[in-house]
Amino acid sequence: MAKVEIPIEVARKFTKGVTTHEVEASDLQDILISLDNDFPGIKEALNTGLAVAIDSSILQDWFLEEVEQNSKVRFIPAIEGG
Amino acid sequence: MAELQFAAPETVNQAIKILGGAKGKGRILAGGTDLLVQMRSGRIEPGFIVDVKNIPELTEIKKEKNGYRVGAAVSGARLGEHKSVKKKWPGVVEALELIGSTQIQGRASLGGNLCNGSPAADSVPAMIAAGAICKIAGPKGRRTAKVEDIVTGPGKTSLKKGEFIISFLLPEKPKKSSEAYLRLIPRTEMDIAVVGAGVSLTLDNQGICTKARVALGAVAPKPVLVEEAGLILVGSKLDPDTLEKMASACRAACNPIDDMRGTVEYRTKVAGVLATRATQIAAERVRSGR
Amino acid sequence: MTLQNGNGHNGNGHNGSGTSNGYKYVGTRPVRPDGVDKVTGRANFGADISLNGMIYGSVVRSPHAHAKIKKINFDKALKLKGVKAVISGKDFPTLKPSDKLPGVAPLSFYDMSRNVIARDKVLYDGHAIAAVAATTQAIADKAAKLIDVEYKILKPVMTAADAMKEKAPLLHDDLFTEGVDPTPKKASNIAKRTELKLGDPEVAMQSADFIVEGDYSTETVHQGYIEPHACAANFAQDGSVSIWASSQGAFMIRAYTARLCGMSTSKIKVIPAEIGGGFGGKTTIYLEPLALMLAKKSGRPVKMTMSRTEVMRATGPTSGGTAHVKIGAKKDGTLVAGTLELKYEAGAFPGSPVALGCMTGFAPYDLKDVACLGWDVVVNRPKAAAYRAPGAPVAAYAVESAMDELAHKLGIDPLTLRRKNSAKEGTKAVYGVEFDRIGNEDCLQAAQKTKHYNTPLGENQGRGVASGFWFNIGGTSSAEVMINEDGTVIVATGSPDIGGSRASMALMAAEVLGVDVSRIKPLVADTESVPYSDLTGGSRVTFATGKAVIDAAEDAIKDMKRRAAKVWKVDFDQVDWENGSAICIENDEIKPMSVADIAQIAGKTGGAISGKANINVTKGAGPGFGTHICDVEVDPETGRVTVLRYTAIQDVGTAIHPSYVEGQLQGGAAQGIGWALNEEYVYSKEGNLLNTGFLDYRVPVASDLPMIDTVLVEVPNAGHPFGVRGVGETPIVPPLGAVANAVSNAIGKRMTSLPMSPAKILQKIDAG
Amino acid sequence: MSKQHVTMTVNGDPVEVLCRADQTLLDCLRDEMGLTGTKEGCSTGDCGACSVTVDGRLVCACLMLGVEAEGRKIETIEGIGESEELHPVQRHFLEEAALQCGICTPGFIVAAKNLLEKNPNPTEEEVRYWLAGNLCRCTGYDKIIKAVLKAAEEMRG
Repeated sequence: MAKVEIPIEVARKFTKGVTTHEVEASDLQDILISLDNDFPGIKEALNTGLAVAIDSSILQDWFLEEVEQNSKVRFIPAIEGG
Repeated sequence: MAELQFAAPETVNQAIKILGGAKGKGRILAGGTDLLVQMRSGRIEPGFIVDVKNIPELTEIKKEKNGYRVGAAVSGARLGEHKSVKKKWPGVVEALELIGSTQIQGRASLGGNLCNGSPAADSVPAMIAAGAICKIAGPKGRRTAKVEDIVTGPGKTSLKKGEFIISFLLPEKPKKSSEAYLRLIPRTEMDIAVVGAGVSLTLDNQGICTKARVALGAVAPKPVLVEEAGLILVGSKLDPDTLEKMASACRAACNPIDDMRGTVEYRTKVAGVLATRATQIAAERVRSGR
Repeated sequence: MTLQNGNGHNGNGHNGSGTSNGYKYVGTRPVRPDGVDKVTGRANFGADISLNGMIYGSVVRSPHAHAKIKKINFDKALKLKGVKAVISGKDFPTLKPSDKLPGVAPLSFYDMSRNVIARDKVLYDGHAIAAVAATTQAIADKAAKLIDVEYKILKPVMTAADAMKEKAPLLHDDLFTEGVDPTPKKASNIAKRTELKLGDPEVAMQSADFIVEGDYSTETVHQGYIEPHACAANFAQDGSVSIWASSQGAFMIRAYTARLCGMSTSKIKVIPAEIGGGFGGKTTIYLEPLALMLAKKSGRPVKMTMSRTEVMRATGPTSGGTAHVKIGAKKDGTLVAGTLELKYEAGAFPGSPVALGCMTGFAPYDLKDVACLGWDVVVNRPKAAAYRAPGAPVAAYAVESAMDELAHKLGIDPLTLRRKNSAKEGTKAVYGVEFDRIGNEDCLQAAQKTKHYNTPLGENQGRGVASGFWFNIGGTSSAEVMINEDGTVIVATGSPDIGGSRASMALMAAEVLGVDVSRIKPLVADTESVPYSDLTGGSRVTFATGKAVIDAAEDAIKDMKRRAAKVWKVDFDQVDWENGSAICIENDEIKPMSVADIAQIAGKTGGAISGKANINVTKGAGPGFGTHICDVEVDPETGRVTVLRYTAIQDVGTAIHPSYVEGQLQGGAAQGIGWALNEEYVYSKEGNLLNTGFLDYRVPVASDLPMIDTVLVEVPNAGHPFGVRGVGETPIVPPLGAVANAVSNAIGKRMTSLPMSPAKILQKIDAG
Repeated sequence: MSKQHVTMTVNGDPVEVLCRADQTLLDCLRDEMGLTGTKEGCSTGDCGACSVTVDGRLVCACLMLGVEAEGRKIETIEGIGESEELHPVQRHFLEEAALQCGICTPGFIVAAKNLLEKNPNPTEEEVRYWLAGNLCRCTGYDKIIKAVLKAAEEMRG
């Protein structure tokens, strides 16, 4: 059961402001699919402009990364460098 | 624009003839550090460039009986290397040497700095304080004029068509005289003066001021001689009260503009501060016999 | 943690004899491989290219900040002898809002295409409208002046505050605020709202004994690279294009130019020139699509170089903006809550780094209850581009000023207050990520122990300290390590070198291969010689491209060990690699074979030897923390500031090449000092840029600055074989706060807006 | 398009070039003579990247017309360290890591060499003020000043 945090803006739009969700999934794509079942359209919102943090590392280009049982997954603004 | 033409005459008369023939589109080139920037930005489109650096009268520094004569095209770097001019007119030399970088110093001239007509020109307040006189040549012959009468407004001078400056006379100073120039710039180099102040003065053996000229830059449409300020200094021992009175006379003489480099309020206040400090430095230079 | 004290003198004690952290080459200071060409003037930058039959381009730029384009008339220009081609927006494909870079960073090609050349509207003074190519630059410039453009002038809006107002002039009628629910129907200048929250700061704030609150503002500033943008393009009749350009990413130039010109990337080859400074400002494109189209229409190679005025008017500065900060703390100095609201000016198109400001502002602090709100607002200014830790310096300026105020209120030493609340391993940042082992505490401690921090101050003098943070990222990098027949090595990567990374690549390859760094030649390859690589930015190259080089070197070693095993007729796993040679484990009589030995018989053992690595480093980038100390003296009668002393302390993971790491700290500090004291864009009421050159856009000069002392704190990053962390961007984050706090402490009044010009300071002093 | 014929000495070699009256010395060096070591950073004399010496005097090549160079001796970066050995200033710039991107380096080296010819034992402040016309955005100047002071020390022997 991964603990997933979504941005406040996305939460307001799709999950009536609830930002933390428990999701049964083994990788990031499963998380998107599972969330999209509960909140249709959220997949697209989470797919642009956001990086993903799994525990302490931030992934800019994420796709199929695995997620362990008690991983903390967070969607955060993408980081561009100067 | 028609093809730009260039000539480098070797005598004053050749220069006058070429300028006359250029039908008002001729521009004198000494250092070129303002001229070329304005040409590149398109602010001016001269038809004929007259380079005066091959005319001896404009490039020599020579002692005369009543002072030193400095050619209008002499660069700041060269003047800075001239021991006796630097010793007698420290204000004029440090003002010219403050213009721009070492590279600009290699070219910028007293004539160019004056004729560019910028209210914030660094060398002009110092030359006014020193009472410098310029020798002017033109189609109708030669004349002299005080430096403070040359600039009439931003980018404008009192020179008539076809006239240009040949040289400056830095008049001999009485003993126990000196001068100083200060300017306020946000950085330590490379900026145009937000405020400039030049002071030239003479003290007697008791340290009483017998002669003083105070000039300000960047606080009016042209560099200004503040007669009132000079008069206040004369007869005093440059005590704090006198200096404050002199500073307020300077503030009164200011009518600056707000622009991206400075505000009216700031320029007026700092004009007084710099005039006071320049007076103290000039006085120190007299006392220390430098 | 080892402390490499580069204080004032960069001791060469580490030369060649290995470093304090046990490496043979990593940590030494060899001369950079590109150095000799640069000190002799042979290095070729963007504007130094010349091609057979080359002609020259010139751009027509809008004199208005906001106007509709009614008509463009080329007749007079086309009549001028020597003019070969003209282009305008019509020569480019029209892209749609949905044309975005797929995946994470939402890069809108729709916006980029309208920024590179206007279509129906000009949105800032200097916005490109048309371009012309002619046989000489003089003719091209003359022709550009003959192109008549008819405008319908509109009212400009220049600041975020004005642009957010109800009746403000609208830049885009198809821009609806993102991040607001429900999505508004009415177009707005507010492009996006971003909110990050941890815990509940509103509630926690009530438990504070002391609260400090303040409003801070900063102006638009430019990266100020000394090399103006420059490129050349050749369009062959078979449709294949070559582009020579100085940029932070040849692959980025290829990808963006292809997209804006409607071509496939395979048709475009980009050859990187030396880059004369970028700092994030050359992570996008301006001239390349114009040069390509002019080359296509004229049938001649076209060279285009920007003037300094064009660079200032029309290339991405970083956002000016406002910040409202509030911090609550207990009497003993423990922070209980923090809130930050940022409004950044994005320029003509959406995309300011406000979200990054929100993420970094409080990062140096262990705060359980914190909220950051960011507004991305379009205004009639050039589109903002990245500038070294984009978004972070302005947010840090506000937070670090508030921390300085709090320290005074509580009567606690500013560094002690920061140490007491320092982010450390396990601290959760406002964006919800817990930090691994980080060096913020180590930097604060080092700062407190410096001679600088313990030297008493004189009259009219003040000292300021500030912390700073940057994430540092990984990303996609490719590298090839080629072993030449004589055993020398070529290391090719796709990462342009803006901070000395070529030297670092050579050092890392040397360390892995066991070959002396002098026998290794690193080079930046063109887009047809190495696989795709992300652009250089985000302080990623030494970390991510470094990893690719290490993997490629290990790949080469595997190949060399295989060949040694073949020669020695032993199993592969009987061969090991030790200081530059293959050794046989079971039989130490066998003489080890060095790289040179193996290279010599490469032909006989299977052909040329090389190792490759194409990786996407998604994990392990180690964040960089720093602490800066600044002493200033303020002239009370004129408000002028003199920077007396400056020390930059930073956790650099492992300094691969200490001199260039010190250079990053010194360069970032100098840019931050300029940002704090003198740099700003000054616009007229009508929206025209007034200071378009280095005369009145005042970057620091040599006589403005003292020596910038550095202390390299090394807390190795577990995510990299040599402990590397990015170092390039953190150094620009602390200086705004450090200098502002120094000036505020010198005059006893809080300076709440940058830049702190002499007039502003004198006004504050006289305000009594 | 009338051009003027100009003869000058560049790095010791006689050079003849045709240039328009409005063409700067910088354009002549780069476009007519192919000497691209002298760089353009601003074209208004504010950055120093185009520093050259004219008859031993340090100037900005962008603020001088090509035609003014008639009969003069010009030294550019290409004329420094031409022989086997780099000039001490060049060597110390490398050893002290006094350059990063390198666009300002030619200007700094021409200016620093000119300084040391006039003042073999400058103080740090004298070096900083002499080089105030050469902008650098990468280094913060620290290592550049140190490199010049070290070169001066070596040249004094």
